[in-house]
Amino acid sequence: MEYGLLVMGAPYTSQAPHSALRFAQAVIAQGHRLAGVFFYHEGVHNASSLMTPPQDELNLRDAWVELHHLHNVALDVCIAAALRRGLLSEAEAQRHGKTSFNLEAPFELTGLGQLLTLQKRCDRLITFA
Amino acid sequence: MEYGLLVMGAPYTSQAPHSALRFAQAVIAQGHRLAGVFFYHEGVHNASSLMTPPQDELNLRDAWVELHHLHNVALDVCIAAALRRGLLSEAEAQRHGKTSFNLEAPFELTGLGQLLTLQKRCDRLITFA
Amino acid sequence: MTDSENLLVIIRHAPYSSNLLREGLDAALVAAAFGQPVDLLFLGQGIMALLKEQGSGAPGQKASLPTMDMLEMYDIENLWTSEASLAAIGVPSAALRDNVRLLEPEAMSAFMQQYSHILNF
Amino acid sequence: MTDSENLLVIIRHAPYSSNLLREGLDAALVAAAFGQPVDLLFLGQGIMALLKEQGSGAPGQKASLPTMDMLEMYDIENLWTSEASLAAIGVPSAALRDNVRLLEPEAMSAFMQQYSHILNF
Amino acid sequence: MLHILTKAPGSDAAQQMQQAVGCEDAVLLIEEGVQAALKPHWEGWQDYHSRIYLLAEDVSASGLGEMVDAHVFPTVDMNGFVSLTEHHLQTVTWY
Amino acid sequence: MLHILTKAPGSDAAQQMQQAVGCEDAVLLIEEGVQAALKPHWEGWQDYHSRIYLLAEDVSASGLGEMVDAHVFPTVDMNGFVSLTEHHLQTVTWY
Repeated sequence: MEYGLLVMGAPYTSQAPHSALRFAQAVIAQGHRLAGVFFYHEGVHNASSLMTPPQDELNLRDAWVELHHLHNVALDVCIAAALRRGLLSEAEAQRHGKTSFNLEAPFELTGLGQLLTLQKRCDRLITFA
Repeated sequence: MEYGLLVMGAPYTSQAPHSALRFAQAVIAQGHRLAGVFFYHEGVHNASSLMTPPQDELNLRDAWVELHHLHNVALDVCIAAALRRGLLSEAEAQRHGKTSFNLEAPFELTGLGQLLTLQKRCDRLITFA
Repeated sequence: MTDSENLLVIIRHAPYSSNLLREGLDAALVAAAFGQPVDLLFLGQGIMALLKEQGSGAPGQKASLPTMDMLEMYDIENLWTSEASLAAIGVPSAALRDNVRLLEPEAMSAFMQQYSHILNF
Repeated sequence: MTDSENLLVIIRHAPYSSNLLREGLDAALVAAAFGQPVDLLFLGQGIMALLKEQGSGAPGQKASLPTMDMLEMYDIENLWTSEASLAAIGVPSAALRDNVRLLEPEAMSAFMQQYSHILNF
Repeated sequence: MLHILTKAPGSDAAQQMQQAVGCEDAVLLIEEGVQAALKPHWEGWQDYHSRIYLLAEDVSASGLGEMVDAHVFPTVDMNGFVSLTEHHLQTVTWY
Repeated sequence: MLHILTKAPGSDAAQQMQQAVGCEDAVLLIEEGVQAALKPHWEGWQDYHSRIYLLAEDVSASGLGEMVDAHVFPTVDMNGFVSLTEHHLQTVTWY
């Protein structure tokens, strides 16, 4: 089957990203295809390339990136939710006159339409929030 | 009297920063001194210089900065809580090998000891979370 | 473009407490803009968005009333809530906007089964 | 350095749900390191941190047990909870760590009044 | 002691606060806490009747003005909030 | 339909879910939801007795293993969680 995930919880605020990551790994291990993860609401913080946890704690961003590289999972981040919360790609940073940015590939800023497309395209959309 | 505030809610996740800001303005308007605001837990996101809300919405970071400039209110951010959540000053970014940063003066990264000092020094410490 | 796959968006958080109400409504508006039939179900704290008087907006915070008013423009006309949720939060049905419809407790499960997709905010 | 201004840290959130438990304990540890007398009160979901069996840690998440064990090293020996909170969450007192003390409902207000400072997480 | 409640009257935070309110303490309801106006039978209204207040700005933002007027619940504005914190040595926020 | 509950059995999320569970639906308790193991009299245990599950990893992380064993509450591991989502067309998360 083809799966999609909707992640709406931030690291250190919610257990949701941890649950989502373990679920993602189990989905793939059982031979399903994980098409993409859509990060919305506070979930956008998962994409922060400035996240610097202590060394004995899991870096969730790195774990999502690994999932992308190993299994070609799309990592889409809602652009409106991200901008409000201070998550900017290099292009968005330039557009808004900022010299720094904290969101890079393989995370992609995209519109909410992408979430609805993911929901329609996949056999299952599971929410972690 | 001398007041201190502890802010533990993030913009767009919690109403706490809005309540805190309005309380801060009222405290000062009534002739009290607001010594400082300590940002802890999710409250660290208030300091993000990459926060880019739509133009018809209040930019909370800018409002805190204005409070600092007009009334000399210290804006201290817990360094451990900030690093975990991806809020880095230029110095911390360098130390951790990152090329971008998103926390600047007048916000200051500091230890939790600063919160306890603020609590002891002030006549009142009010929490918004 | 229209679409036979209908969507139910469930709203369970209050206007100012977090951005979940706002971001849930945004998802409904985008789906409607894509031509997908969308209904809204308000439960728990979400019911606070249905109050007639609601919407003046806390100072410095964006009011949700404009977004609520946009729903009709996008042909999202079915706003539902549940009698049980209404009773639990203590809101009298007379305080609600005019176009809100009530679900009886026994009807809830069958109601949700009607939709191809559900998003729960 | 010691200090006569004592501090009560109230913990009301469960170990893995958010970082509030962890960040509350950190505040207690720092105060203790500064020589301030610190007591801890666990209410509601915070009681989950007091379970004896607790602490194996969800895969990939840091367990809170090590931090709980550090409390004693910093002379934070008084861990309190309330009978009412314990009953509400359904935890039998036999499941708690050994050094936890119970407050009766009538005692809570007077208990809190004893402290010069309170931080509520 | 001043207790600030930011969550609805049925919440865990409200229950924890209710355990802690002493007979000299005051209670201020802000943010979601103003939903207590929808619950005239909430214990808080009985237990602390002369020392419980709703934050007026949050009442009107929530659209609860009529309910508050109907039951004549006492409100304070932001300046009243500040005064309450002046008059109580300690403030504890339940969220 | 599969309902995933991530909050404690007394929470608003739990109450909202309980309104929505149909007689063919299954319920999975994860994160704080596993605290239902502390409430053997929670309605959920009666209402959905043959189709309610606790996520084993979250049970052990919460230190509730003994309680779950004592009441013989059914658990699933992460693979069982995936299987549940396979067998139900729709999944709704209550948080």
